[in-house]
Amino acid sequence: MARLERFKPTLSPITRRRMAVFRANGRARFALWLFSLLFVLSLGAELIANDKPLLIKYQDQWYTPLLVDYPETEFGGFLPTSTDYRDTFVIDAIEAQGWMLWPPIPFTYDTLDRDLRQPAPSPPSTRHWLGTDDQGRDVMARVIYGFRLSVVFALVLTIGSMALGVLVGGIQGYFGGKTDLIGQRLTEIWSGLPVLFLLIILASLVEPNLWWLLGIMLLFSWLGLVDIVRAEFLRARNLEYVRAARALGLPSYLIMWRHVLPNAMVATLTFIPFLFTGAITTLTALDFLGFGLPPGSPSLGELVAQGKNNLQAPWLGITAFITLSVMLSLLVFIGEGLRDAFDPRHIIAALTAKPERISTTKEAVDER
Amino acid sequence: MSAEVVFSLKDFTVAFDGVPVVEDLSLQIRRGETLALVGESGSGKSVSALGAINLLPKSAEVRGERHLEARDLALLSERDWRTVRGNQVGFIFQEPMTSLNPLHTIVKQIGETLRLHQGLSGRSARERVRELLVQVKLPRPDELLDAWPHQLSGGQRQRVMIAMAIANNPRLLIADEPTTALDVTVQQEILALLDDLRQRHGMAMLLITHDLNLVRRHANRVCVLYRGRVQETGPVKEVFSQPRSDYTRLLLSAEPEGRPKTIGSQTPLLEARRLRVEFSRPKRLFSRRPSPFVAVQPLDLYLRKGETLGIVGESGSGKTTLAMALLRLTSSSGEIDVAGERLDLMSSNALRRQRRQMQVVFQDPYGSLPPRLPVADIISEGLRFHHPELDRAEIQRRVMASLREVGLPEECAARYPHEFSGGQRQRIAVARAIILEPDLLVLDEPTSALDRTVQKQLVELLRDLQARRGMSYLFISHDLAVVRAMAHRVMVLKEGHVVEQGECEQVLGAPKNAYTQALVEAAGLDGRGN
Amino acid sequence: MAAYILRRLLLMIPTLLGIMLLNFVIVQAAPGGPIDQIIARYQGLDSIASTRLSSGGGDSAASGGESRGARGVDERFIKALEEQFGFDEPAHVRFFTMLGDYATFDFGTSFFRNRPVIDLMIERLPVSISLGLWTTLLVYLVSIPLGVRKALRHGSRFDVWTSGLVIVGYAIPGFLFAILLIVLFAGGSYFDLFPLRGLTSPYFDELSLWGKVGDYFWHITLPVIAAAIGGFATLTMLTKNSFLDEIHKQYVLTARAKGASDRQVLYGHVFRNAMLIIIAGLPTALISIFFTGSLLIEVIFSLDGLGLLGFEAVMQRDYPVIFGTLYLYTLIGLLLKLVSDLTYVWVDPRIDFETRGA
Amino acid sequence: DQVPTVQGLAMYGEPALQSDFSHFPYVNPEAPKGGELARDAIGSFDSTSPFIVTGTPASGLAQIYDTLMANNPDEPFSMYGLLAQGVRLDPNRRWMEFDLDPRARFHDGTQVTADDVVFSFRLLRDEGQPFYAAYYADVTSAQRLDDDTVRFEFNPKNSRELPLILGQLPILPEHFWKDREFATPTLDPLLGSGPYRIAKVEPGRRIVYERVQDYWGKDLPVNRGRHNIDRLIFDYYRDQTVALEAFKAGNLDMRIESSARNWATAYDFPALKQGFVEKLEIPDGQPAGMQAYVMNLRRDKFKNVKVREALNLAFDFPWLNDNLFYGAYKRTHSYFENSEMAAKGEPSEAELAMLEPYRDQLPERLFEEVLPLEQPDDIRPRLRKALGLLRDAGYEVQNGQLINRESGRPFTLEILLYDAQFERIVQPLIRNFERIGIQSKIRIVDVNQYLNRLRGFDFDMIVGSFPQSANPGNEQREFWTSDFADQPQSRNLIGLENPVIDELVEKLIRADSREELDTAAQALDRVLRWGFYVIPQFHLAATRIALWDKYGYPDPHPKYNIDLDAWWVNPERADAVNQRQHGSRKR
Ligand SMILES: Nc1ncnc2c1ncn2[C@@H]1O[C@H](COP(=O)(O)OP(=O)(O)OP(=O)(O)O)[C@@H](O)[C@H]1O
Ligand SMILES: Nc1ncnc2c1ncn2[C@@H]1O[C@H](COP(=O)(O)OP(=O)(O)OP(=O)(O)O)[C@@H](O)[C@H]1O
Ligand SMILES: [Mg+2]
Ligand SMILES: [Mg+2]
Repeated sequence: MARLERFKPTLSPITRRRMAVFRANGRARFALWLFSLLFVLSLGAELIANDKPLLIKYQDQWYTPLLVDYPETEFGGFLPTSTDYRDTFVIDAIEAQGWMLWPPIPFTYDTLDRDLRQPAPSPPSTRHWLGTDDQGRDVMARVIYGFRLSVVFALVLTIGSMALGVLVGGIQGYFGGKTDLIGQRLTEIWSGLPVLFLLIILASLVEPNLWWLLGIMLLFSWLGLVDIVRAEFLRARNLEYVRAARALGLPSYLIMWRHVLPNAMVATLTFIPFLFTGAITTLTALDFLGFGLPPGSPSLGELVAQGKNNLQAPWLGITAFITLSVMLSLLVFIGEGLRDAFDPRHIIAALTAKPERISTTKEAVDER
Repeated sequence: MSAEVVFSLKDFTVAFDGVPVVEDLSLQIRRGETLALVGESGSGKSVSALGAINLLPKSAEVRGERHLEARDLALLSERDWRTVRGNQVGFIFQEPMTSLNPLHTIVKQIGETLRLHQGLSGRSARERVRELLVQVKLPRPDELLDAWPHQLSGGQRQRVMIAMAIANNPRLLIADEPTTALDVTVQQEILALLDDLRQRHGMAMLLITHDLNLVRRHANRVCVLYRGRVQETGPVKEVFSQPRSDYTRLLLSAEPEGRPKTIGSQTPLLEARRLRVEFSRPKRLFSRRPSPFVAVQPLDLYLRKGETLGIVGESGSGKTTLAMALLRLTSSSGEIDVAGERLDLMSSNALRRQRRQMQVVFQDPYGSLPPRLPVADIISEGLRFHHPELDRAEIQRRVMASLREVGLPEECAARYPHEFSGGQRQRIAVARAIILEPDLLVLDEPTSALDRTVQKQLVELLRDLQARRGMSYLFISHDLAVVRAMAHRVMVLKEGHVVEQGECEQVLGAPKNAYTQALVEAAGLDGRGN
Repeated sequence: MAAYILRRLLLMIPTLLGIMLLNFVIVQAAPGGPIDQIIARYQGLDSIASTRLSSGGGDSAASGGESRGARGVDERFIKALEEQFGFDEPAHVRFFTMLGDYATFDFGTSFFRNRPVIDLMIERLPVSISLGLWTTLLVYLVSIPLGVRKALRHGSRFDVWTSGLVIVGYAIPGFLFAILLIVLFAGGSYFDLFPLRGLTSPYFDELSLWGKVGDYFWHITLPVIAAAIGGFATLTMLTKNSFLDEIHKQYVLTARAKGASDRQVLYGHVFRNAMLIIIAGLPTALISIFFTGSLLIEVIFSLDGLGLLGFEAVMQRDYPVIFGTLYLYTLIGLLLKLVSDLTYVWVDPRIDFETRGA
Repeated sequence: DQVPTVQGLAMYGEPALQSDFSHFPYVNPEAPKGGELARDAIGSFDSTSPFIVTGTPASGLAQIYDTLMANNPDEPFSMYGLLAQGVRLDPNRRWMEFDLDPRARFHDGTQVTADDVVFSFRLLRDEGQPFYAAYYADVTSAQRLDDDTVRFEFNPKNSRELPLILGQLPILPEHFWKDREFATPTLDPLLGSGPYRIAKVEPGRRIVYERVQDYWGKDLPVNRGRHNIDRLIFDYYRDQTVALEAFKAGNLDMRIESSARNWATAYDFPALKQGFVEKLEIPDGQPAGMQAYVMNLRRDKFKNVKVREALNLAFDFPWLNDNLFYGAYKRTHSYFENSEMAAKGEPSEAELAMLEPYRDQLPERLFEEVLPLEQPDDIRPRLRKALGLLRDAGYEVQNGQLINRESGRPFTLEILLYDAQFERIVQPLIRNFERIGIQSKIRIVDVNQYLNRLRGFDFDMIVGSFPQSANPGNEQREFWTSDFADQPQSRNLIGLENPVIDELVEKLIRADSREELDTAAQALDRVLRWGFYVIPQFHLAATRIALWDKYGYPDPHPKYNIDLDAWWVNPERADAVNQRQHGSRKR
């Protein structure tokens, strides 16, 4: 309460109220914090997991392999191509006349460990914290890079499909009539396009990469939202306060944006975390069907597929599963926090000094 | 008066977020007795009533003793409550427009109480519901049985609420402003019905109202509430003849006074010709579509600049519909001219521009406020769009000013609509409309939830605005006293027809039509307040 | 309303036409056709779904068939195939022939199976319907009450752990879970309780009626669980959130004042108001569960459903089957959409589809 | 006629068994009858007709038909009379006659006649899968001489194997097919004369064969001790992993494992530990064939043999084998690996004699050095050697990239795959390519597109395979000769256009004796290997079988093939194992 009273001139009281509600939800706060931390960490993946040392001192000279490609000849080898710092020859050569500073995980997502202690997929060990996959690549490193890639992919896809889905669904539902009738038919035709074939055609024209896939997926992923948003708008446009907004003379876009949308977003908001992880799963499925990212990319989807193909190596499936569920849980909890913050009726439990088990009315508590 | 006590509160306190809105309320109601709870809008009447039967949101803190007959209400389990509410205690909500489930038909909603407590279902329930609808004087009961709430007028919905509350002959009826949306004639009949129930079944009634006439005629005792505290309680006669607290005195003396200024201009602002609104009736399977229901029979209407046209009439007579049709918020036939332009032919863009000059206060304030916007945003919305030239500080200033004008404190701005009392919400809706200073303002029952003091303040505000800005009002109300204080001319509607219209003094002073006469008489509009 | 329905029904024709045309163009434009497929068969590079979806270790390359006598396919044979499949005619002629056939509900004959497409689809209906129906039912029967309860106890410990549970369910990739179920409950390593594949036992015909019913459910249990596991989360959260949204409305208070119990309020009043969104999502959910969503489940439990049929057809470029299944999905999809639009009106009588202006 | 009637034919020389042999030497003539054998099949089936283009036929359908002669898997390629009691082969190989066994009966009791043979031949050639037409292209006529005698006449240019593969002709009942559509797939239990008949068909799910109790040929020498198991079951699964689980659960009796990884790690379940399941590795008698990374010689970058050799050097087989395959595989060196036909060491006298005429067209090393691939074991020296070769070939590394000195263009390479499973065996290779400056990448496309690109020879490198049998023949032309280099669909994936190879292939096909064949094959092998056209991968040279331990099988197994028909159910173990397998239910 005291917190509510504290006036910060820059923020409107309502924003402060929302932030207070969000902050009061420990779970959501923690989830947001953790997710941001993980994402920021994964942005610096190159510093955490890399098969190049961060810093080398060799023959009294400093080397920064992350920034500069040194040929092996620099360290007394014969290969004129980029040094493979995991090669024992190179390691011996450098350590004889200097030292190397390695990142915590001395493998990147596509490093093939040449000195596997056990055939791939090898189980977790001190060398590979989460084991290796069936090609002998470090799972931990792949998860870190895969997380980054998935989050970026999913973020763009989610935002894009949300925007498109809400826009199209909203316009259809709000205006109704011919707009709706024709718009719906067009979306139906659009959704009838054979995505798999488009991917096949795409794969024959260009080499698919993250952005191509993103583009193609973006073309279709919003379709799932349209029906729901349209339904919500169809209902909400009849409500009295929407009529009041019309009577105010507000233009349609403002009415939709400020009046209908906030009250018709339940489903859409609910779906965000799922859209997000759904995007990752889509990537998974595409990888699984072989229309996904170029080979070697650090994709969580590939990890899932490997998990299935290597039941005797449960660390693959388990890692993939845990990564996915942690990511989803964090998002869902953040989403719940946001939902509460924007719910005008939400009461900060801690402030009202009510028991944790809250329900609409006090009796609901009694009953249970 | 030694009958047993049916309901009592002692040291009853309700607080939101630690701020008490009702403090140390104590009251008792005996068998067959009516206790009137009166007081300023926002003084905590509804909250007390809801709090007594555990219907407040979880954010409210309720303390104090409450008893229904011998039972301590604070100790009831959920199971017990189920037998109490709706059965022993009937409740009429203040805002009938939003209190009905929008997706259930009338028969289903009333039938549910019967099913829950009397086990009635099927035909017998339907029969009983029909009976109740007839009792509460709902027109066309057979048709309305299967109607949805949105097809009913405000007063009709209120009567549905009443029917629901009395369906099981409760011991205690809590009626929160039960007749605000009803015209005086129906109001009388309803209260007579309730009196009858009191006498026959010994029902006790907690009547929350702003209408002191009602209190005078139908209540035994009265309790005056001001800012959450009891000012005084006692038998009606006593309190009314010898009020002890200042507030009671103020309340009693407050009456809408004065008359509107005479108008200088003759320029017509709004003119409607042969305006007609119909609603199609549902078609039964394999039968021919029945003829549509005509809510507004073809009528002509005009309104001059700076003039107020009062529209009175029976509940369900088509007042709201007429207003909506004039603003093109519902489809209608006929011609509408606004400031010399044909509104009914306007393109949607032009119409939108025109709307800045035609604002409206809806009969259902709660429903017309977007639930997820804070009040400041609600009020400033139109301003921000229609006057993009204003900066934030200026908008803020104007919002605060209009809040003050309608008698709401400034800290309201950061709250959401559901955190207000009925009367407060009504004033928010008014503030939203007047902040744009439109040429034409349609007010659909803008004072129904306000006590006399606030009512008076609002009437003065509107008249003042009219004088300064030359605004024209279309003023719909059941309260003839307010109409008289506001309107230059009056139009009386019944069943969609105009039964009488003319200068206000003339129509209300010497009504010609029988219906108008009944209306004026029932309103008790004698010379007082002049 | 009748006029609206009629208009919607009539509009289905151009919609279907548009979809068929677009698909026809795109499918033909994709590299590799049925002829390549047949050649692939000769070279042992079958692209039946299992090569894509099944596991190997990269140990051995396709051998190119038996060494003896397996040869390249000669051009004459290809010509003959082209004629047989009708590829000797220009594309637009083929398209119009197809449309003509479809108008008379003739979906043609599969290139590879030599059976009418319609037969193939009918044959696979039991699997798809079984999976779709029970999965949907299970998901809805669990998620809705759960969501309601979670809404009631929003923020409680119950809410948190059930959220955790459904989220975990969602996060498990369905096919991985299916394999897990098989290993745990149908394999030889742990509990050998359920059958591994199919819809019925080989000795199904000899069973009594109840035996048959039992056998059917015994077979369908694992696939349905696997198919449903990911479905709980969205629906549960959706139900929860829309209930949370509705539960504070004034009419809920009215219902409570009538003396209705929590259950009655929730299911009698709130449910209908909150249901709209749930209904809105249903057609898409149904279509995906029936036709595509269960592809991997079908593969893993060796069930022949429409999902697999469609996927195999795509991989094999079996055009008649591709278009047949597509036509069926689309038609059903369109009808479902109309039905769900009508349910909107039924659920919420205020909804209409008229134009709304300023 | 002077031509003697014989009971057996061999590809070269005489068949090993005398005409009065009573049974194949490896079988157990006393094998008990009964029991069943359930195996898995991956995918689906929708037809019981294996001979036509359309439909996916079920597994095991050959069991319901008798052929004219039966193969002895213990010899490289010898056929003995089955439906045919006796055979007469023209010494000039212009014609051949079969004497049918008058006892031969279809399952419905009708006699198998010469008409059926002629009918089957024409039907398969004209309406069957196109390979029949190709297979029997050199047969000019088939005619019935009398009820029990058929005569085939051959084109003079026929290959050596033609008489033997005619013996493989399945015989279909004319009366049965007369009024049926042959070219449309069916699911009916078709009529044959073989040791099994179709007992139950559940399309896409399972097919069950049952032993024909009064099989007409059960006492024939080629059949004695074989066809012991009463019911053969093929259960269809869509997924290997699930099939493996089915085996573990006891729903399947036997499983052939193709993945080294699974063989090493996945067979670890209670029944195996309790001794109910055994794991067999049966050595393979067949040549392993060549599975390899195939270079497309139509591309300029591979034209230089030094480049090809350098690429060969970059393949690190030991790492692959140890880390991905649990050491299960052997490196493939030869195109005829695992057979007498593989070249070894320095060229032999006979080989030299055959190669001498082409000395000027062949690399000098071929005659002087031992075969390649006996390289340093360690990868670094190999890479150094590779770099040297590339330098000789006109390339050099600039800024970490291999550049052609003349054109200034970098050496890039794309490996085309259709199955993501291969990625793991290609990634390590690519890494090594990169270390010598070759920019390389993997491209995975779907099968259709893969085929499309193969058809246009639009690839740098693929993972391909050249399977070999113990008796190489005509197919060698398609693999290696110029005629096929530009023919779409051809199996000359490399794009070889080398006159020497063309001639060696002809020599191989025309070989008249086993020795001659071997020499020709060795010479061909040697020339191919010195050309470094492919980077050979690995082979197993054994079949991995996991088995519920209730079967008896020949010991030793026949040399050239595993003959499952000679297996039997061991009645002593059967009960216990069955009990463990299905407990109370299933099947
Ligand atoms: N949910 C809430 N949160 C915070 N304050 C509230 C809430 N509900 C009501 N209030 C405040 O409590 C006070 C009493 O409200 P109540 O509804 O009882 O007024 P009332 O006497 O019924 O007035 P009216 O005659 O206008 O209906 C008001 O000032 C109102 O703003
Ligand atoms: N959407 C609708 N469908 C069918 N009938 C309707 C609809 N809206 C209103 N009506 C009917 O039209 C009549 C006029 O309603 P209206 O709301 O205009 O009455 P009113 O004069 O404003 O009454 P009140 O004073 O009670 O608010 C009523 O009988 C009502 O039942
Ligand atoms: Mg109130
Ligand atoms: Mg009204």
